[in-house]
Amino acid sequence: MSSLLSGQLLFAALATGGLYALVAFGLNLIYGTLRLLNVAHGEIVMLGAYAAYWAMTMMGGAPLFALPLAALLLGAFGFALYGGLFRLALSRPALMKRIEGNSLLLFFGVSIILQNAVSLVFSASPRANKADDALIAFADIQTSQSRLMAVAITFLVCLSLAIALKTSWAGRAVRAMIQNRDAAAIVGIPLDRLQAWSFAIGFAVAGLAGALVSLFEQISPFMGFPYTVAAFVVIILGGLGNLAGSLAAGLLLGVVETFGVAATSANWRSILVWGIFILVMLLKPQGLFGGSRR
Amino acid sequence: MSAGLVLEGVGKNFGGLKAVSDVSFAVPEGAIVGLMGANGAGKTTLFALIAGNERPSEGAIRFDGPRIDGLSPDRVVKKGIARTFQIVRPFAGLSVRDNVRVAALYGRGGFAGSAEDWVAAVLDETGLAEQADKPAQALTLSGRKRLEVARALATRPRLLLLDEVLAGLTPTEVAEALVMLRAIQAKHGLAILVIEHVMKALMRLCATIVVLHHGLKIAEGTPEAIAADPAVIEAYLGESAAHA
Amino acid sequence: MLARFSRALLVAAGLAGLGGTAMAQSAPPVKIGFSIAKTGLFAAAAPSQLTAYELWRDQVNAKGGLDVGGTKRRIEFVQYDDQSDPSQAVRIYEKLANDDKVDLLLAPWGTPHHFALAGVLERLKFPMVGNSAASSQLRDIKPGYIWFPTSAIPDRMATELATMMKGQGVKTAAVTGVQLPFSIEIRKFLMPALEKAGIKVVVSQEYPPDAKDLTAVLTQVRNAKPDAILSLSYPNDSVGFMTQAKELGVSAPFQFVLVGPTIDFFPKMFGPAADGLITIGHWSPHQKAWPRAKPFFDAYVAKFNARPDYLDTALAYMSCEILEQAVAKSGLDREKLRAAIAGGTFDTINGPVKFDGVQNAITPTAFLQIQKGEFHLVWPKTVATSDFQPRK
Amino acid sequence: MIRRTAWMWVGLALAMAALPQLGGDYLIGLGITLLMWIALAESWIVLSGMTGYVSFGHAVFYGLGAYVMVVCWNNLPGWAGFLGAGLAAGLFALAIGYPVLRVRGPYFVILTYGLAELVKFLIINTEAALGKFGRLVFGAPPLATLYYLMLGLATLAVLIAWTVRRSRLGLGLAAIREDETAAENAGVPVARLKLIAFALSAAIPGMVGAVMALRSSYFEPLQAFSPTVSFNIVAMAVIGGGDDAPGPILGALFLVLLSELLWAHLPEVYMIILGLLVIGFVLFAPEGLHGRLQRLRRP
Repeated sequence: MSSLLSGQLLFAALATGGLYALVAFGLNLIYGTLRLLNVAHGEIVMLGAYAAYWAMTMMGGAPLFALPLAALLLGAFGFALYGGLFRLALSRPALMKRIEGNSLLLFFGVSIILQNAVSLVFSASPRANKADDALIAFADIQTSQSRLMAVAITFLVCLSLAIALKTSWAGRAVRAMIQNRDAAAIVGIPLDRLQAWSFAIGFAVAGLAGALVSLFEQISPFMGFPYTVAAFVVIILGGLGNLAGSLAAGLLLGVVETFGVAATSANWRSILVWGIFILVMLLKPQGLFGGSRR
Repeated sequence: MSAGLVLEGVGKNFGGLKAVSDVSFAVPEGAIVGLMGANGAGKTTLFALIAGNERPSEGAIRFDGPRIDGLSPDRVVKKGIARTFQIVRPFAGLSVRDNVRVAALYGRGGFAGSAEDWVAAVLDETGLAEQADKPAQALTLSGRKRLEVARALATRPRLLLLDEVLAGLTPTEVAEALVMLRAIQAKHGLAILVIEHVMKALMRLCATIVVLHHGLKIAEGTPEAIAADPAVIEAYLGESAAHA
Repeated sequence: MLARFSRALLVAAGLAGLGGTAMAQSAPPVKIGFSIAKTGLFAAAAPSQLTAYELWRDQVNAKGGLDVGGTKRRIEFVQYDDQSDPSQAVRIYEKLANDDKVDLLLAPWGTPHHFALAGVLERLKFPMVGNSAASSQLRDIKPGYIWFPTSAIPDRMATELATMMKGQGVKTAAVTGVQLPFSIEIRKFLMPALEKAGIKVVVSQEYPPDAKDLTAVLTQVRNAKPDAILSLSYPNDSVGFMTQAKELGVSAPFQFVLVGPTIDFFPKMFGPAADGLITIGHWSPHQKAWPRAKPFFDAYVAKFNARPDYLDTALAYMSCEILEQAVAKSGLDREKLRAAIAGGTFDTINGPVKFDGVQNAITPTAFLQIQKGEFHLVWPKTVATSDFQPRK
Repeated sequence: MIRRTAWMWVGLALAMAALPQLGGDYLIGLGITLLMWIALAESWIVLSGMTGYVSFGHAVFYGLGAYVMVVCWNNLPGWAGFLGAGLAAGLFALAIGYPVLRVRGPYFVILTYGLAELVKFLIINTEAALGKFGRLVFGAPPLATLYYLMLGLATLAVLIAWTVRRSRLGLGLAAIREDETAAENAGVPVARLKLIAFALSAAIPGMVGAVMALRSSYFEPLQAFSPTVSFNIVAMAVIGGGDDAPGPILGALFLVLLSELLWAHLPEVYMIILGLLVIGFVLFAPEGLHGRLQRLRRP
C-alpha cells in the first residue's frame, strides 16, 4: 500500500511510541535500580491525568502549567513513597528480599488500592479535558497544536533522559548500579539517594505521560491498566533494566501499532502487538537489544 | 569400549570466548581423578559439560561407550553420573530428608529395598541423619556441602562429580569429609572426578590428577608427577612470579 | 467526594439497623434492589444509570414516598456491586429476592447482565423493567418477567439509519467500529441495509477495544472522501476516534458516532467540533410533546451539576417511571405487577410507552444530532425537535 | 490430630453436598461462586504454588473452556461440551507449554498474561468475523445441577492438589521451585514435570469456564478472558497460602465471604481491603492463612 509511506503515519507512530517510551522508562528505571516490578505504574499515569485534569478544568490552568505540575506532584509522591516505605524496608534485608521476590503481587495490591481510592473520591464517571485547539499542517501531516506540543515534549523528555543517562554523573552512576549494585556500592555510589531519585523521576515521567494522555482521551480511575500492560511489553522488548533499549522499544511498539495496522487491517492490531511480544519472549528473552539479563 | 567416562577433544565457546578447548582424559570405573586449575581455568565449565548443563561446542563425551554430550542433565543422571555444585544449591525450603528423597526418587534408582531405606542409608553415610528433618536452609555450610554430596549420592551414581566440596571448611571438617568420601567410594565402588582447591586433600584422595589452564589441559599424571611438572609450576607460580 | 463516602457509610449503617430511627414514617419503606458495576470493565459506564435511580428515589421520597396501591412509602435502595460480571449479577438478584426480600427490582447496567438475568427472573417470578440492554437477541427471550423500553435495537437501528442517510442523499459511506458486541451486531445489520439503500461502503474497518492509535484507519477514511462516516464506537474509542479525526481533518456532512456523544463530558470536550454529530438516542428535553422531559432534565442538572446521558440516564429514568406507575396501580404483588407492566401504557419523559412482548411498542427508533451543543432529535420526523443539518 | 482434620474435610464436603437441599437460590449461587474459586485456585497451585512459575494468565483456560462450551451447546450433548472444554484447555497447555515454560521469573508472569490477551483477541476476531456478538445460551441446566458439577470439579481439584503434593510428582515440582538447575542434576526431568503440572492446572479451569458459561447463560470474550479472573485466582492462592490443598480453600472462603460482607455498599472499600490484604500477606505472612493456622496448632 502506498499509504505506508505517509508522513502522517510516521507522525502517529512517533506520537504513540513516544508516549509508550515515556511510560515504560519509569517502570524500567525502578526495576533497574531496585529490582521492583511496579504493576501499579499505570495508576501513576492515571494519577498524573487526574492532576492535569484538576489543574486545567478546576483551576483553569493552561496545559503548559498543568503538565509540569502533574510531573512535579507525582515526582514528589514517588519521593515520599520511597522515603516513607522502601527506605524502611531496605534496612531489613529479609523483608526487602521478600518484597523483591513478590513485587508483582505487591504492586498489584497497590494498583487495586489506588484505582478504587480514586474511584471512591472522584467517582468512576469518565471525565475529559477540552480538546478544541487549533489545527496545524506541515508537509503531508495534519494535527492539532496540543498534539504537536505533546509529541515535542515527549521527545524532549526522552532525549534529555537519554543524554543524562549517557553523560551526567548521576546517569552513569544509575547505569553502574543497574549493572551491578554491590560493585556500585563499593565504589562509593550513594545507592540510597539514587534510588530515591529513581522513584521520583520514574513517577514524574509517568505522571507527565498521564497529563499528556488527559489532553486527548477521557480519563477514569481504571484508565491506568492498559498503560501498565503497554509499559511491560515495551520493557520486555527492550530488555529489563536496559533503559535505552526501552526507549527504542517504545517507539518500535508505536510503529508496529500504526504501520502494522496500515499494512494489514485494524482488527489485527492487538493480535500483532501480543504476537510479536510473545515471539520475542520465546526467541530472544533478554530483549531485542541484547542487554544483560541479571 | 572402555568403561567409565571418556572425554575426547571437548571444547566450549561462550560467545567468542573459549572457556574450554580440546580437553581429553578418562575417568576409569572406580577411579578417583582430581581436576586442578586456577580460577577461570574451566573446571566448573567442564563439569557443566559432563553433567549436561551445557552442550559442548566440539568434541565428544562418552560414558561406558555411548555419547552422553547433549543429553539433558536428568538423562545424564539416569546414565549414572551425578554432580555437586561449588556454590551449594540446596532445595532450601525442603527438609534435608526431602532433598535427598528427590534424588532417590528421580535418580538412577535400582537400589535394593525401599526408597525410604535408601534415603536413610545415604543420610547416615553423609552424617546428616540427625538433621534429616530440619529445613535445608537451617544447615551450616559444612552441612550444606554434605547435603550436596548426599543428594548426588542418592541418585545412585557410578560416577560422582564433586565440585570443591571441601572449600570453606575448617581443617577438622575437611578431615571428617575426607573420611566420609573415602568410605563412600569404597562402599559403592564409585568413580569420582573431583575439583578441589585444597591441594593437600586432592593429593591424598586421588590416584590421577588432570590440570587445566585457561581451558586447556596442560598435564595429567600421578600426584607426585603433577607436583613436579614444570608446566604446572609455571601455570601456578609462573604467573604470580611474573607479576611480582 | 467525602460526602459520597459518608453517605455510603450511612446507608451501610442504616442497613445494619443502627440508623433506622431517623425515618419517622409510619408505613415501612419499600425496598428496591439492584446491582450496578462499581468495579471492573463497566465501572466507568454504569454511573450514568445509577444517577437516574438516585434522582428518581430522591424525587419520589420528596413527594412523600412511592405510591404503593394508594399508600405512600419511602424508597430505600439495596444495591450491590456486580463487579461487571454477569454471573455475579445473577447471584445478587437471587440474593435480593430471597435473602434481602426486596419489594421491587431495578435493572443492572449492561446487555450481558440483562440476558443472564432473564432466566433468573423467570424462575423467581419477579418482574423487572430492564433498560440499558440492546440487542436483537432480546427478542429470543421468552416474554414474561423482563421488558426493554429501549428502541435502539440494532436491526431496527440499521434500517432506520440507512433510510435516513438515503434521505440526505448519501451515496458513499465509511464504516469503522470497535469489536464489542453492540457495535458488531449493528455492523451485521447495517451492511446489508446500506447496500439495499444503494449506499456504497468505501471503507470498512474494525479495531479491537484496546486500540489507541487510529491514524491508519482514519487516513483511509480521509482518502476515500465518503459522504458519510459511521463510527460504531464505544465511549472510550469514540473519544479517540473524534480527537484523531479532528486532528486529521476527517469529517463528512453526515457523521455518526454510536455510543459516547450523549455522555456529559463529550460535548464539553469537543465544543464546536462536535456540532453536527449524529448518535443514537430517542429522548431529548426539547420535545415539547413530552411534558416530563424538560423538568427531568432540569432536576438532573440541578442535582448533579452535569447533563444526563441522553441515552442511558434517560432510559434508566424511564424504567423507574414505568415501575412507579405500575406499582401505583397494582401494589407490590408480583403477578399483579407483572400484569400491570405488561398491559399498561406509561407516561414517561420519552412520551407514552407500551410493551409488546419484551419490547417497547411505541417509542420509535430515533437519532439525535448535536446542534450548537444541544441534543436534538432529527429522526424520525414524528418526534423530531429540529431538522437535520449537514456538518460543516 | 490428622484424623480429626481429615474428618473435618469430609464433613465440609458433605455439608457442601447437602447445601442445595438446605438453602435457596442465593445460597446455591454463593456456593457455586465459592466452589468455582476453590477449583480455580486449587488448579493454579498445582502449577504456580508447587513450581513457583506464577501464572497471571489462568483466565485463558477458563475462557477457552467457556468458549468451547458455548460453541458445542445445542450442537453436541452437554457432557461433550463439558469434557471438551477440559480437554481443550489441557491440550492447549500441552501445546504451548514446552516453549512457554522455559521462560522464568517475572518473564513467565508477563508471558502468561500476554498469552491470555492474545487468545482473547484471536477469539474476539474470530467471533467478529463470524458476525457473532456474544452468544446466548438457552436451556441451561438448573442451578442445582450446575452446583453439583462445580462441587465435583472443586473436589477433583482439591484431590489433585492434595495427591500431587504428596506424590513423587509433587516432590519433583517442589525441587523445581526451590532450584531448577539443582533439580535437573538430581535427575528430575524438569521439562516434562512442568508440562504435566501445566496441563493438570489447565484442564479443570477449562471445565469451570464451561459450567460458568451455562451459569451466566451468556458468552462474550472480553468477560470470559477478563484478567480479573487471573488476578483473583492469584490473590486467593496467596492469601490462602502455601502449596497445599487447604490453602486455596481458606483463601477462597475468606475472600468470597469478605466480599459478601463488604460489597453491599462499599465495593471500592472491599477492593481496597483486598489490595491491603494481598500486600499484608506477601510482606508479613508469606505462608498464608493455611501456614498461619498450622503454626498456631503446632506450638
